[in-house]
Amino acid sequence: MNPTLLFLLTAAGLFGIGLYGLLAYRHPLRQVLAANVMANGVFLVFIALARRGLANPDPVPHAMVLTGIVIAVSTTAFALAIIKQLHRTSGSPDPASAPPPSAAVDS
Amino acid sequence: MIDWSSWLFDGLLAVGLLLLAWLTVISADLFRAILFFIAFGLFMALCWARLAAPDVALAEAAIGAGISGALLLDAYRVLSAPTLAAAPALSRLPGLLALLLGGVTGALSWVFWRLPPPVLALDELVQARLADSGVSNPVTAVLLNFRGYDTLLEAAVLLLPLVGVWIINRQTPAPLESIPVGVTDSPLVDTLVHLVTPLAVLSGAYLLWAGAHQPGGAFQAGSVLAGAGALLLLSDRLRPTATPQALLILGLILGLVIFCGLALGVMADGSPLLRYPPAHAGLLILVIETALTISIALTLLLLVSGAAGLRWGRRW
Amino acid sequence: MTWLEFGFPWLTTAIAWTLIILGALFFMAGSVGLLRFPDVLTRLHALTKADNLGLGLICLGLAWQAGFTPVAFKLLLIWLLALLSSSVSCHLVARYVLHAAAREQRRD
Amino acid sequence: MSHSAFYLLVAGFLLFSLLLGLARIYLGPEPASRLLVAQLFGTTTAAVLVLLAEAMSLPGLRDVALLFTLLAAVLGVAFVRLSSPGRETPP
Repeated sequence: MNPTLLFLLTAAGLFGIGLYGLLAYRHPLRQVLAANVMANGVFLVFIALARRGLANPDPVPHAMVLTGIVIAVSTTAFALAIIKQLHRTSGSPDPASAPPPSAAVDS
Repeated sequence: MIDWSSWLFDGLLAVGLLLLAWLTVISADLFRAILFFIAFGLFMALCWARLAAPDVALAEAAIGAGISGALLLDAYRVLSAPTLAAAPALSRLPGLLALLLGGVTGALSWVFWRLPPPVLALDELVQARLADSGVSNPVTAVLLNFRGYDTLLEAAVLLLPLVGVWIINRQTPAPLESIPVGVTDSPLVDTLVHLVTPLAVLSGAYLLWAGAHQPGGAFQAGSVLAGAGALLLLSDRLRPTATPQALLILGLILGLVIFCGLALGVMADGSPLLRYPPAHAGLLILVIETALTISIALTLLLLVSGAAGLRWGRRW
Repeated sequence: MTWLEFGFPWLTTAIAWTLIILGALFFMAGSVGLLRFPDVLTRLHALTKADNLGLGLICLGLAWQAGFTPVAFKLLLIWLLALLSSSVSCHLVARYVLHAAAREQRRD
Repeated sequence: MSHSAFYLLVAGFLLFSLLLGLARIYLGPEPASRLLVAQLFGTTTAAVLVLLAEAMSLPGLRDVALLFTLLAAVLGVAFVRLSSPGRETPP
């Protein structure tokens, strides 16, 4: 057991927890949060491996995660915009429980 | 001795991360889940700090403190209705699902346990060529020189969610407009805005400039500026508009345009795409990063506002 | 590095560590207050005061050790910024609570 | 005890007090009480970062703490502006 392994195991745990949240709950905002937890697990793998057995941490994974974080927050914003719009038009953020727009469409 | 105390710290960090992630996922109350997630983000920033990744920690700190909180709370405001309080599990067999995913986690853990030692140390490659990159912060060298393709494409990818939000919100009135300033109309908030805005611009510029030789760079600087912009939006100094302004569009694509222009421009010398001449690399990187900072900051700010454009609101 | 170090090198460390430990205890006090106090306003009061004092003491301890350097200046700046943002947040949350209570009363 | 070990120890203690305070998000009962924890996080995180900067000799972490405290108020302002119950203007 070394610190890298500790953080790698934590990352595996985060990934599992996020995946559980993504599959077990149907509220989309909750799923967005869960997907973000998963993404952070993946980021953690990168950063933990970057430090493995090196004097200086490896900058390549750092650069990838750095941009990854910014991209992740912007895709989250996109997902939230979809959820909000869904809620405004159907009155519920859950596509399955929303009333159909009209009977004709709902065949 | 150092071993013992670092184990204590790392252990608490790991336990805290897992605990917060779990609470985020299972909290029945949505507001609670959001707060747990914000706390989780802050713990993540501590984790990057602990793993000696200050560049990543800077971005996470700026985004976690300034942007994701505002985004999630705004979503909660729109969605908040008592019916959302309880979120039942979708699966009829949550136990089975948990078991299955426990298996996934276990398999991943086993893989990490048996991971062979690294064959190729990219770190050595980077250090060997760092002198040619024009900067001395290895992360900036990787982002803007060694793996410039990636960053160029990411600058483009960053615009896609914004276009998506524009399309979705086309028929919706600009969101923040409808919320009264209400309780936040306070002289203390004015003071905050007056102090934080110039300091954020200053630290953005500092991060941009210092990114060449110490932690910092376009992504971090852009996140800080966007965080300060979110404060301006929330305090009504900036107001969302339904149509974008020409200047704003220019700012949004400035990073991409200059990046592409310089990437292609170096080909005039006969060198391949994106390979900067070492003599001028430092200057070229600074120019690209400045443009990228403006674009990233505006993109994130518009994503927070959910609007197409921005105009000045209440007087300073 | 500080002037005290001439005679007593251990004294600098002792003072710095004392300050840092005191600061950490204030943080703990803030957390306990947040947990134990009965309503929002008392919790707000415990948290904001104790934590800022804690951060101030920790910054002071570290700055003492750093001596008269840019590092000490940066630590001071961090503390001042923390004071600014937490006093504004505290003020806003308190106002929010009071307005919510007033609205509640009018409804009754 | 070396300096680094001491700083890490104190930082660990702060993490512990942070995890204690978390219970308030769970207990609530009103949103404002829950939000207080976010504030607790802001200040404590800054302190931990400053200590880590010293313990790991990474001066860049002090900049992270600076950014944190600079933007810590945004969350508070966002909460109060965005979660005013009802849409009416306060008295």
